[in-house]
Amino acid sequence: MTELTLVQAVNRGLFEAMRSDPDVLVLGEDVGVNGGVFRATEGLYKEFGADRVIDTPLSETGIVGTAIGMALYGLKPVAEIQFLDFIYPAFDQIVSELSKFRYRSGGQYPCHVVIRSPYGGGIRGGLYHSQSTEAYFCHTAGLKVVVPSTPADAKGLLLTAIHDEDPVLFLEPKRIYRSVTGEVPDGDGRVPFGTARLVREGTDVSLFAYGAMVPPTSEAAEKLAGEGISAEVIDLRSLVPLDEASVVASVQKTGRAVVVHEAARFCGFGGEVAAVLAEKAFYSLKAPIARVTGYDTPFPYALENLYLPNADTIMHAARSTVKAG
Amino acid sequence: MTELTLVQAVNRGLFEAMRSDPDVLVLGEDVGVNGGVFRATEGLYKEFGADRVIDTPLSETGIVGTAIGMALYGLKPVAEIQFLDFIYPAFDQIVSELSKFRYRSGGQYPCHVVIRSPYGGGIRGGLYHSQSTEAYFCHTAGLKVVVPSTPADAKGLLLTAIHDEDPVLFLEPKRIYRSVTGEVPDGDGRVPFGTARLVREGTDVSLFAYGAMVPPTSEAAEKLAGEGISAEVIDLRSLVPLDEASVVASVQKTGRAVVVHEAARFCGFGGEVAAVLAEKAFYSLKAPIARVTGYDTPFPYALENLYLPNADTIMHAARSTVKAG
Amino acid sequence: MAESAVPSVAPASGSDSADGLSPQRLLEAYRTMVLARVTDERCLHLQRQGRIGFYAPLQGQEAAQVGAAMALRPEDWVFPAYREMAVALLRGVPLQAIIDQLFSDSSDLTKGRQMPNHFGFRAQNFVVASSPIGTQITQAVGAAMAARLRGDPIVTVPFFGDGATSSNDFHAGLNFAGVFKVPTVFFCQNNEWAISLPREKQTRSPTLAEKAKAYGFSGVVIDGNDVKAVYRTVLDARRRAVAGGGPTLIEAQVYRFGPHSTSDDPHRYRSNAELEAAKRKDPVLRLQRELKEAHGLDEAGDSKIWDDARAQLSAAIEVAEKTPKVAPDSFLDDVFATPTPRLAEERAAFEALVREGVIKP
Amino acid sequence: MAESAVPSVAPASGSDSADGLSPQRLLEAYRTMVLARVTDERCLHLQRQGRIGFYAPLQGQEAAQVGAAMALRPEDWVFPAYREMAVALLRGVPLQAIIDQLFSDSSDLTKGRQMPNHFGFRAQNFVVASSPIGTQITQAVGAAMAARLRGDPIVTVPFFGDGATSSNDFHAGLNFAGVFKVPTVFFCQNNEWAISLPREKQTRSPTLAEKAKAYGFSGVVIDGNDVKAVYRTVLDARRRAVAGGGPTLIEAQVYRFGPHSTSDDPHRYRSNAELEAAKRKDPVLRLQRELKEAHGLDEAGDSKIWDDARAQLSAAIEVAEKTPKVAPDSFLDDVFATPTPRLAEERAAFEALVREGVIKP
Ligand SMILES: Cc1ncc(C[n+]2csc(CCOP(=O)(O)OP(=O)(O)O)c2C)c(N)n1
Ligand SMILES: Cc1ncc(C[n+]2csc(CCOP(=O)(O)OP(=O)(O)O)c2C)c(N)n1
Ligand SMILES: [Mg+2]
Ligand SMILES: [Mg+2]
Repeated sequence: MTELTLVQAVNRGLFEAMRSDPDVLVLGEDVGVNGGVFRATEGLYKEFGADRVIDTPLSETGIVGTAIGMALYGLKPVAEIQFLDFIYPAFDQIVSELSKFRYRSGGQYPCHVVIRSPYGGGIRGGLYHSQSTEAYFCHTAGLKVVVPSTPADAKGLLLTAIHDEDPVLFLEPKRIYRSVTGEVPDGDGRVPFGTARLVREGTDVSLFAYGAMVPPTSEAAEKLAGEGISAEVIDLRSLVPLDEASVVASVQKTGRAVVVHEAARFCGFGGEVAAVLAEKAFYSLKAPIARVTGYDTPFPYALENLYLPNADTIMHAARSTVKAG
Repeated sequence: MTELTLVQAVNRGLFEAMRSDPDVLVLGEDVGVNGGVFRATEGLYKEFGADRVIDTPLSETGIVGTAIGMALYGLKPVAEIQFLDFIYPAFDQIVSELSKFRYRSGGQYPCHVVIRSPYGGGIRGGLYHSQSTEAYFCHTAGLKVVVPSTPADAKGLLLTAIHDEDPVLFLEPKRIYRSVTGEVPDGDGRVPFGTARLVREGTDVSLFAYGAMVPPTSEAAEKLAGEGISAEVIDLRSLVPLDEASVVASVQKTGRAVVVHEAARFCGFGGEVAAVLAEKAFYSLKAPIARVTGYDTPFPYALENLYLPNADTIMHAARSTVKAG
Repeated sequence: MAESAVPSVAPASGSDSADGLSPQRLLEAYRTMVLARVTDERCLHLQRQGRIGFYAPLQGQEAAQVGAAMALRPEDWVFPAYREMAVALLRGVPLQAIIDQLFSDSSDLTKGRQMPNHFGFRAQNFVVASSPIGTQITQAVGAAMAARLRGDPIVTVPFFGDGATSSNDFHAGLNFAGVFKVPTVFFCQNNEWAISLPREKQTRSPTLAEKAKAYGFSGVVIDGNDVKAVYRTVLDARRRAVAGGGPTLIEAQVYRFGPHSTSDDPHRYRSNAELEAAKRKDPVLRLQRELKEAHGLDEAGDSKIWDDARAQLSAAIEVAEKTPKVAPDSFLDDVFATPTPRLAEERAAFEALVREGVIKP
Repeated sequence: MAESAVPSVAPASGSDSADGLSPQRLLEAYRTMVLARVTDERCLHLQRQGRIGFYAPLQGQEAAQVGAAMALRPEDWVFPAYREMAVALLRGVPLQAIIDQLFSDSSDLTKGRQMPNHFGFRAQNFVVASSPIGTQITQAVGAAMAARLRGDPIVTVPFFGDGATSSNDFHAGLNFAGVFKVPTVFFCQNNEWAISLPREKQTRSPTLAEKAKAYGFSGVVIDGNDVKAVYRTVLDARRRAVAGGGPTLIEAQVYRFGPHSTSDDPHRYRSNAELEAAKRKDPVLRLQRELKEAHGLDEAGDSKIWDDARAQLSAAIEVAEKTPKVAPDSFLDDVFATPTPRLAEERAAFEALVREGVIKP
């Protein structure tokens, strides 16, 4: 066990994967000599050289397109997209190609690329260094999407992603890259996909969150306990595949649900969670399902703290939900 | 009133807009000399010439990027994307630019582009001529998204789109381009955004659909009537802005809801509708909310008829919903 | 018969002196071109009869495809667009496999998932095609980087059209190839049209080949109706690439004789005169003439080649039409290596609907 | 004082004989460059002190920006990236407006929505910048097509960096410009770096300018430290464009003296020696030298220019720091021309949360 920040855990995961498997390589903008703009790839270039830690031209189309070609050939490329906000030039390759290769070839061409990308607000990044558009990717059949919120999950899910047989979008909550630290197992410590993480047990209401929304959600639960409300907190962490069983079971127990995410509400991931509950936990529900999310506006700069959910707004929603019905 | 097919109504709408406003122009692949691969722009080139009916090189990035520039300058460009499946090279321009211009400029630069695109399955088009990825765009704040299912709405919503002040994605259900005909008002006949269309009144269950799913949903309702089930059918048609009031009111009346769309289920538009209902019509709901949708796979070619919802699968879901609870 | 009309891939060097093709190999080339031509014509009919759902013909492009494919080795990777049937044949893909794909029967390697022409044949390193224009270009560059890293002395070859030069992936792919000096041979078949858009409206550069200069390497224009010129040029580019000399962009000038696809009506945008002029340079007839004039192919020998091709084709179609269709629930396979719980649930729901007679496959 | 240091846009032709700049206009150029330099340096400090949240400096690029801007007319449209402060100043944007944006105070025309440097000034036809690299390039081409259709004799000018030549929009934009012979002047400031990626790893073409040939028009390389050369070249390209001669790609070779942005540490990827060498060609000092040697600028006059700039800047900062912040609920404005019911509901919910003290602005 070592105490690491979240971004250090990502870095550690990359080192371990590259050391243990010569097929793993890293490519992206500023990932080599510079060690990544968030230092997630720090040190890799020195140890593995320019052939396996590739500084690419400024083209996300090229990064993901060539990563796909490498994967088809049998390598395990880990592509970095500098900010999730800049992934769109690669969207065609992700949506039309990466996610559909296995399917359209009748299983002849699996295509296993990991795309890592920092996402989310709270770093004074404005419209283009803050967005949380995971829903686009979750709606894309053939793609897995995971979001760690602890250092152990960061390394554990990353190693699972790199050794998975399918394409994975690995979203890193950059807001808590350095503010969250935690014990990380020294060995492999892989965390399986498709399992949610129970952060805190509770009986009155279920709070669902992921990524950088987990800390304020936990904080809210703690404070709610002081008010006599027992909130269960579940870190979804694996958005695709989603651990629906845990989500449903929690609400079958509590009867009340609040879904938290940074992304805009309309057609966001919270919609899917609500729909799953409205179908599969319907008879347990005692109150309307609440969503605490970003607003249906682009992501603002100066007022981001008003835009983003926080412990107070989460508590407020949880209280209303508990009082309702 | 004139009896037209849906694609003829689109064509008529384009003619009328271009005749009445010299700022309206059309651009895209094969839209000029060839009249569009579905003939939606037939005849425009002859009447308005190459300056206003622009055959572009094969680049959706270029089509939407230049359309944005035209709109900033004050024109009203109507860009055609040949199939919605091919919109992704323009995704960056749509998500990062078009939808955010007004906002990021503090209102200085409205950006009013209409993007027309045929979407959906049922034409033996396989993975890349069949997709319904409206949810990506609905989740993008700053963009309006509409989908007609009748010729009158096709023309009426298109004219509203062209004269709106904001960017609009206008999705055309190509499967019913020619199979659906109907009376179309000869004059302007604009249909306002944000209003759903009540297709059929009912009291036992609400069926929500849009685009090419409206005909099988109506058919299902008709047959259900024969079984003694009174189904209300609502054509959502304006996905953004959504007519939530009508959606909620219908379920407050019926107590039961089935949402139908072609797109994959996970994080699809049905999730948002279910979430709205689970929040705002919760106390009226008598049964789990059902979704009848495409599967969470890429869109298949040979077996598309098994993949797509149809009147039978919609009836089945409606019956289960009515029996439940 | 089938074997000779569909030659397996022979090593690109060796027997052919001074980078030329021996008469024997020219005859092989011709057999493949004839088979492609015959198949192409029949498929247009099959589509009209409703026996297949769609077709995109390659007539006019046979020499470019066969010439390029002959210069490659089995270990090389081909990244095709949707017109490269003759490349597949030359690389040893059985005609039956192609026909099975067009019919999406249960022998179709792509399992009925894709429209006709979107082939993928792993055994022949013929990567599965998609519809979005240009996407295979960056992928081919990535595969070449991977091959070099593994120490495999091969090239990757994306095939694409004139229209694809406007795509994002053309720009990114050629730029990465230049920067990383990648062993990729970019093979552009300029058939003068991108659906209804003529070449000169696609871009204002005088040739497509010269676009390579913008990426720091060179491009070459060749007559795509001349199978020998195509072969020599690709052989050359391949050799340079494998030796570490970097990529080449080849523009093979051809003409699309048929419609863009069976959904297209070329009379709306191009003249018959233009088509007739192009047909006077028909690559199949040109090679036929050469074989007759210089290499002793006689009428009877030639007729046999055409007849053999037709017979082989008819046999393949017959097999395809007798082959069962893909299994109804197969569209739920291959999304992931292992189905997620959600997909398992959807399969169960589908099966239940079938059992209850709601869905009637 | 303020007026002279921030000259309003003067017609590009006329007084300046033989496309040269009169001593008077050279002095104007110098004043703007000094103001930009002084502002730039101060802003790096302001960011370090936490008084602004971010900053992307332009030092080393002043002559390129000012030279280009002087050759344009007020009616022309500028499509900037995030470093074009000096262009804005030269076009008559008040320094106060720039500082207001950096502080996102309530006078900020972009209403605190964007990070510093992402300016937009409609009155000066300075289109609002975004972060994604290259997107302004196709937009500028579209605006030029629109202007031509309207009969307006203007040009559009996208500004972008060496890194942006790898973007999709560079490819599409230049291709459309070539095909439609659009009145756009593409102005690339090659400052040798795209964050940590050196120019030679961005693309293998010897110059960036020659990429224009791939699109059927011409490109020209200029010394971006020479304000007169930049001015002449842009004036020329502008004239040709307005006359229907089509687009030009200009590569102004400069050097980024500062970090990529305040989030960047250039010591990780480039040497001090390289920086020092570049600084010996400092465009501001170069013009200062010329004005002193050839146009009679004396020490006192020069000092006054620098002092005026500093004074003007301090005044603007003071105003900005006293200006109220943007209104708390303003982030809910301007999504659409008229709020949708959903947005109205979200505003009501926000206001309720504020009223109840849950959200504390
Ligand atoms: C990204 C994208 N946009 C549009 C289309 C529709 N489309 C299919 S083929 C084609 C023209 C392709 O022309 P070219 O590259 O010259 O190839 P050819 O068909 O001539 O072989 C177009 C526009 C597409 N498949 N992909
Ligand atoms: C599409 C996209 N990818 C990545 C980034 C992150 N990024 C910001 S600036 C930059 C480098 C830009 O280099 P260049 O075009 O030369 O402009 P310069 O910063 O040198 O002025 C990068 C990679 C971005 N903004 N947009
Ligand atoms: Mg072509
Ligand atoms: Mg640069």
